[in-house]
Amino acid sequence: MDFNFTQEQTLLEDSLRRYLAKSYGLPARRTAIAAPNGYSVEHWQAYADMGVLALNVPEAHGGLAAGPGGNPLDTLVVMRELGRALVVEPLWMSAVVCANAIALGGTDLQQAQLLPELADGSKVFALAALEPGGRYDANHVAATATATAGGFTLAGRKAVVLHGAQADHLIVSARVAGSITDAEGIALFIVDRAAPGLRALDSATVDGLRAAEITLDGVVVPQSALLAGGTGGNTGGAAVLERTIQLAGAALCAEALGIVEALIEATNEYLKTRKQFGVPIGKFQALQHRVADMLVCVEQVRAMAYFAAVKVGLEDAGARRSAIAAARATIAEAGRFVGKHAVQLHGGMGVTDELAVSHYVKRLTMLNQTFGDYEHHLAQYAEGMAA
Amino acid sequence: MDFNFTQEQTLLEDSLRRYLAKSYGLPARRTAIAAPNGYSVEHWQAYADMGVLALNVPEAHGGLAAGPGGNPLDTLVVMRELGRALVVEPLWMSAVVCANAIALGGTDLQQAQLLPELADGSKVFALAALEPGGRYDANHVAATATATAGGFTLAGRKAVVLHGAQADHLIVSARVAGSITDAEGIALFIVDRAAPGLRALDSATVDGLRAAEITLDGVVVPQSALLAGGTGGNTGGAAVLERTIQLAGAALCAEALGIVEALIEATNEYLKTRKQFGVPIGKFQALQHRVADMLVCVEQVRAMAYFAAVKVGLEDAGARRSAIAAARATIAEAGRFVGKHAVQLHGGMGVTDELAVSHYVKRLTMLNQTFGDYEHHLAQYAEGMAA
Amino acid sequence: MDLNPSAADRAFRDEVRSFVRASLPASIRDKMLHQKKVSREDTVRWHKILYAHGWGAPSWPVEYGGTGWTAMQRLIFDDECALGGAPRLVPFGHNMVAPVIMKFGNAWQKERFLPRILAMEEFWCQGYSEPGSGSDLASLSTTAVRGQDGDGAHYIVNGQKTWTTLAHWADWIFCLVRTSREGKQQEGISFLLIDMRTPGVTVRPIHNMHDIHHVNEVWLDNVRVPAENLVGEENQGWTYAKYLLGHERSGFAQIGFHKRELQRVKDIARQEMAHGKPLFDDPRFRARIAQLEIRLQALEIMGLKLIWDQEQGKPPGPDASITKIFSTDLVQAIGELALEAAGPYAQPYQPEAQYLDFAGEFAGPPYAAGLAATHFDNHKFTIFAGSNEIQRNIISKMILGL
Amino acid sequence: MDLNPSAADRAFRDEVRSFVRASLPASIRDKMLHQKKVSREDTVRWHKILYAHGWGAPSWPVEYGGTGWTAMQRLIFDDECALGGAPRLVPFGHNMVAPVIMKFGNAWQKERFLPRILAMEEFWCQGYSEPGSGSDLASLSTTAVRGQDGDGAHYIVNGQKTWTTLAHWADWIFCLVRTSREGKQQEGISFLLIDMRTPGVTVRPIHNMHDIHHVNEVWLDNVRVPAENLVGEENQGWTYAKYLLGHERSGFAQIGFHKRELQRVKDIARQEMAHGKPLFDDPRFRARIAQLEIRLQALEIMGLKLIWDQEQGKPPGPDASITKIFSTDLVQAIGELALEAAGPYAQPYQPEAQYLDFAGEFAGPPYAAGLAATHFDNHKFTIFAGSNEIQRNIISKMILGL
Repeated sequence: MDFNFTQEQTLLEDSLRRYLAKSYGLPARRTAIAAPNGYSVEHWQAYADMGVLALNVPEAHGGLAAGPGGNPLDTLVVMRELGRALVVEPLWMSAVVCANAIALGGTDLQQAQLLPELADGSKVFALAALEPGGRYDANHVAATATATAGGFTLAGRKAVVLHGAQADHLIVSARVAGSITDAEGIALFIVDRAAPGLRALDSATVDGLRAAEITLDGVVVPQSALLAGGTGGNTGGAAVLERTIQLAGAALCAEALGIVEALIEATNEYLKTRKQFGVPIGKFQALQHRVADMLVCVEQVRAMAYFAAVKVGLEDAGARRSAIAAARATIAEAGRFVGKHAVQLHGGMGVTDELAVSHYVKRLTMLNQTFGDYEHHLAQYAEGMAA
Repeated sequence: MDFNFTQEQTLLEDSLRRYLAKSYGLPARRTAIAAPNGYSVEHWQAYADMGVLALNVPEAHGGLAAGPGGNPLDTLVVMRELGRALVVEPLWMSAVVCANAIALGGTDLQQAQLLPELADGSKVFALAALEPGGRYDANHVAATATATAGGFTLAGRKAVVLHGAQADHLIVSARVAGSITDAEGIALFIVDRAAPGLRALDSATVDGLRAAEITLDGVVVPQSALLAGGTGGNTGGAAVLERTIQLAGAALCAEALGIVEALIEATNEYLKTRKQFGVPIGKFQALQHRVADMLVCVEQVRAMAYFAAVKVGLEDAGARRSAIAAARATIAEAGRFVGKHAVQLHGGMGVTDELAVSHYVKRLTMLNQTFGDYEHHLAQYAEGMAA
Repeated sequence: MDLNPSAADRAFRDEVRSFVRASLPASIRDKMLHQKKVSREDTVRWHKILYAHGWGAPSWPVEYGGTGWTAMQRLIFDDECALGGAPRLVPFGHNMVAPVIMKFGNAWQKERFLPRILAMEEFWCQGYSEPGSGSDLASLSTTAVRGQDGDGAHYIVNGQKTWTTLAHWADWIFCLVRTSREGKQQEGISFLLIDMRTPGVTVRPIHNMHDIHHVNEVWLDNVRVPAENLVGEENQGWTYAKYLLGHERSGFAQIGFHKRELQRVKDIARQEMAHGKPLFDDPRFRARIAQLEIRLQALEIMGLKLIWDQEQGKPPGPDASITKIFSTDLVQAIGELALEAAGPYAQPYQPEAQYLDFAGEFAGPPYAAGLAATHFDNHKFTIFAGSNEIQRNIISKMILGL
Repeated sequence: MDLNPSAADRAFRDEVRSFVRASLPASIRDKMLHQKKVSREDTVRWHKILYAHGWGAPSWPVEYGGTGWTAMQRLIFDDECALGGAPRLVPFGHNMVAPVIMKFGNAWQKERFLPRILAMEEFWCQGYSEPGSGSDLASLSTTAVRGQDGDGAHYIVNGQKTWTTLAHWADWIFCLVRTSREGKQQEGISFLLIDMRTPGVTVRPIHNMHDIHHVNEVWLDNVRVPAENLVGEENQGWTYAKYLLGHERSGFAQIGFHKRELQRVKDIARQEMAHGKPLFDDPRFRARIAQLEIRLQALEIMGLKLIWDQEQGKPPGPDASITKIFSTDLVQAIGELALEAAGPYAQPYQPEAQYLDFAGEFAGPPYAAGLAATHFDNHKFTIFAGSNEIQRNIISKMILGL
């Protein structure tokens, strides 16, 4: 047992935190959000320079990961800082979600072609997995991939693809066989976002990101676009997808940890400075006890963020599924408590967009509806629970 | 709209409260529990003398009710006082549950034979409806009633029959047709507790009552034992049973109201008198706010106890079912909060059997597992909920 | 006891429902029912429609042109308006300053202000909170100094109000101001009516956590207010403020509003598919809706009881505070569930789609478009109008007395 | 970071598990696993079995005959004992008074007391709380007056202790007593060891809310205590008491205990039939079990972190209090769910069936027989050992510092 982070991880954390503390206040964030693609190209380059885009890219392809699946603990360290700073750049989507999908599902050749550009930030990737009417079920794939002489033709719709309209490449799940919701028959394809027949309806998201509704109308991709290495292949996409989404989920837990830590710090600071009835409001025992209850929740989030990062590497698929479901359910429930009461204890200021607290709460709320919400994860855990 | 009780109801409440305050403290209650049949015959007679055993007996048969189904508001007034005083006599079982079952299901002749003795307290009745393995489903009836020349032969088992071993007569549900859990084919029989073939395994209950496991092994009853008036009949028992259990449930809501009112009063009193750190502990804001949250729950219980008493008289079976389910679910959830925190705020004293608080909490807990618990009622409400 | 409405109440409900159905402009109704932005014009228009029908001031006595309705009728009216998609009547004029003017104002003030409130010719806002005085209202520091010049007696007002709801729509503001620093804080407060067009009054928007402009800062910089705008006596304003707070204690239940929002959750859940079935048919999701509907049922009874007690002339107990806590928690629980019902589609946010005339393409199902803005805005309810913590103080003070 | 146990820890777990399986008498195990009453003899017997194996004092250093285990090993030991059905080691001797004697006692005291604690020859209890001093421990008023007579120096002790767990089984009690009224309350307290057989010591049972005799009142009426039984210096007892409280901060998680109790819920839910299926297969009931199992998972990590921090020598933070709150709330939630799982059969209570040798007929399924007694008894956990309110004070003090 060891709760310490490695020296490298601590260094990474320090440098990222320092960078973000210096250059990523709320005004900078607003500027990033207002930029044409919804994020700051300068910050993006800085992340690339710090190497954080390469964490989930295997060493063989210019990254820092020992192998496919990356290093979830490094990812935890990074995502926690991103949460704390409310970063809107597509780091999670490109450098965690898609890096893992490519490393898990791609051939060596595909990895060699795609990952260096991902790792150095020159290309941005986004995963287009969910579909309208499918909620959080990644196996709900109505989109089709029809084999042609030289490759495939894709048709269908993809829902709420975060950064989908800003990405250079999309990883698209489409069905080569089977019927909707079958795990069998799902394949993953690398699709150029500018490909003819691909339309992206871009919008903002509640929490300052961008999301796109993707329509695929006879999009032609070559055979080489099929992610076919690892456990992938032309019908094994479901397994790659599941593992990718689990790694994504562990990363969201870490982001949530950064957020709830920041929320409790902001709340404590507010309670110490805001005065009413002649004293700092933190003198009021009812508020003190609320903070204590919030801290009980923060510690749950911390425990389960660590847990997720450690257990997402398990080989046993069932154990991995349960662990991630447990972590994400905890984070949704405990996070909601922290967010709600952070707003409440900030009083009127808590419901303005002036302080960070409301932005944290919005991100925390939406993060818990990304790739599955509380009920989804609880049901998944319950299903696999030992009798 | 009118939230007032009638003058008669207020008088009834006053006299019952005065009587119980005078003669039904915890020591008297302990004595009653220790009595051979688990309750006080003297108190029982007093209730009879006050007329409270006759509330659900139709006027035509010597009672005070306008018709079958009694007057749930009178019952509310009485049950609230019984809750407040933690009464262990089988008033609810005999004078509410069974009086209603007989009035709803019995012929005029049967009512004329049975109800006067019920109303004057000379005979005690108990409903034997649930079965082992059936949990709260009153339609789970494996017990059989086989028609014979002169009547029926009963066989089967009945579970957790409150006061079952002390009652003079049991009202037993048994199946004349259909298979387990069918609503059709259930009939109700009046059975002499001393009948050959009827065995009662008597035990205490957690909350100071008595319960019996009833075994029916070829118990012979005459044709006249079949409750066959009203909506009863030899296969219509399920409807009588459902309505009876709804009336019973509304009465339990009222009992819960009496309990939570008593708990909040006791807690307030304790907070005002118990001193720590040189002040009454009620000076501590965290405890003040807890009391406020408890009171929010008490008001929910009050609202839904009133609601249940009013709505249990509805003719529309679906609306009635939903209303009672809503009330009982509220009372289970809000009652649990009040009980738990009443103990907590009493500190060490709360977990002794010296103060009434622990006895209230035990009764409140068990009352919410009588004829259905929180999950049961929530599911029932959800099932019938309009889209 | 009888919790069923009387025949007269039922008839009244039918009457209000028919009226709303017939008279509420469809565009306003659709904005409300589909969570679209409602303008000042919409609000004023609806109020004027009510006024034309004689319903401009549901809580006023007949002598002032009010309806003379019972509390029960007012509840029915509020419910039916909410369910029918009418904007909530902005309370600052007819329901807040008007009762104070009726009770403590002079004849001139009654004549000058009340008819225009009734006819919605003048839009009011409330100047209570200040940056340093939220829960601790009596510590307010906006000053009003009495003087006299060629134009007559007046006050010069300096200070800042905050969280001023709809100040950017308002013609007038009623303010608590400090006219004395002697004695207890409460004893130096006066109640002043200020024309928003007076020089020195500046309104600055405060943006809420999700793209809604509802509240403002109001800066008062050497604002000259005629002394005739003082309500009642100088330094007695705290008494009037408390009267105002106690006046409408039955409005917290908001049953119609909750019903409308819970119905929205059901409508979404019927349309969302989960594992091949409507989400509404998922036993766990349906149970969560049921939990809230049951709480709403309890709230309805609590709200009725509050009204009943008020009508019976019972002195106020902790019930209003209890109802406030319970009702505002329920708002947020319903909002959370609505977001969850929408699933991934809770995330996209299209500012243009918040307007009824949006002709573009929705990112997701149209019902999802306004959920987040509404839910995040609803976080204010547990904070404003006496935070739920202040309500708990009030409750425990009343029952513990410590 | 690595949350997986080391190979050595895994081997140690196997060793403990095998030992418990082989050495714990079946009758004791069955009592624990089936919620039957455990006697003093059972408790002492198990402790002596451990002692014979060299495991009499899991938390002691080797020099005193302890195991010298790491905190992780102690956790594993506690877990495996709980899961295997061993009675919890009564902590008052080996885990509470012993560390104080080791740290502050003199050579005679170490030699006199420690070996008998280790060998379970003397059973200890704790004399802290008094009727007037619960959460406010320092206000205690039991007095000890020093004197001298023909038999030497001694204290005469008068007062009353309460909530004294297992005083009716104990040979010795360690007491906080007041030896001075000067200065702050905390400065006049001493730490005294008292033989329970001394004349003037009277134990009176306090019955808990459901038929369990666990705690007592201990009356001290002119009890003569040899001065050699004073630990450390007079009036320094508060320091020793705080040392004791801080000594074992890793014991709150109680993972093995929770796992055993949650397994009980599952076992019941597999056997209970609801609508023709095992209750365990009801999606809503199963989700409720899952909620608790997930909380238990988080608690396990929190407990491991607590130990890790302790082993790394980190100064105590709010984590122990957080864990205490979370763990004790979980106990009660599990108990509630167990009762619900049993359905109507939660109600019957057969006192005789609380004994393992019960040969009568169970009113319901045997698994239901002890649920209520256990659940109601568990209400004490959120109150004792520093109520959860006191824990919240500690947490907020640590992080807010106000």
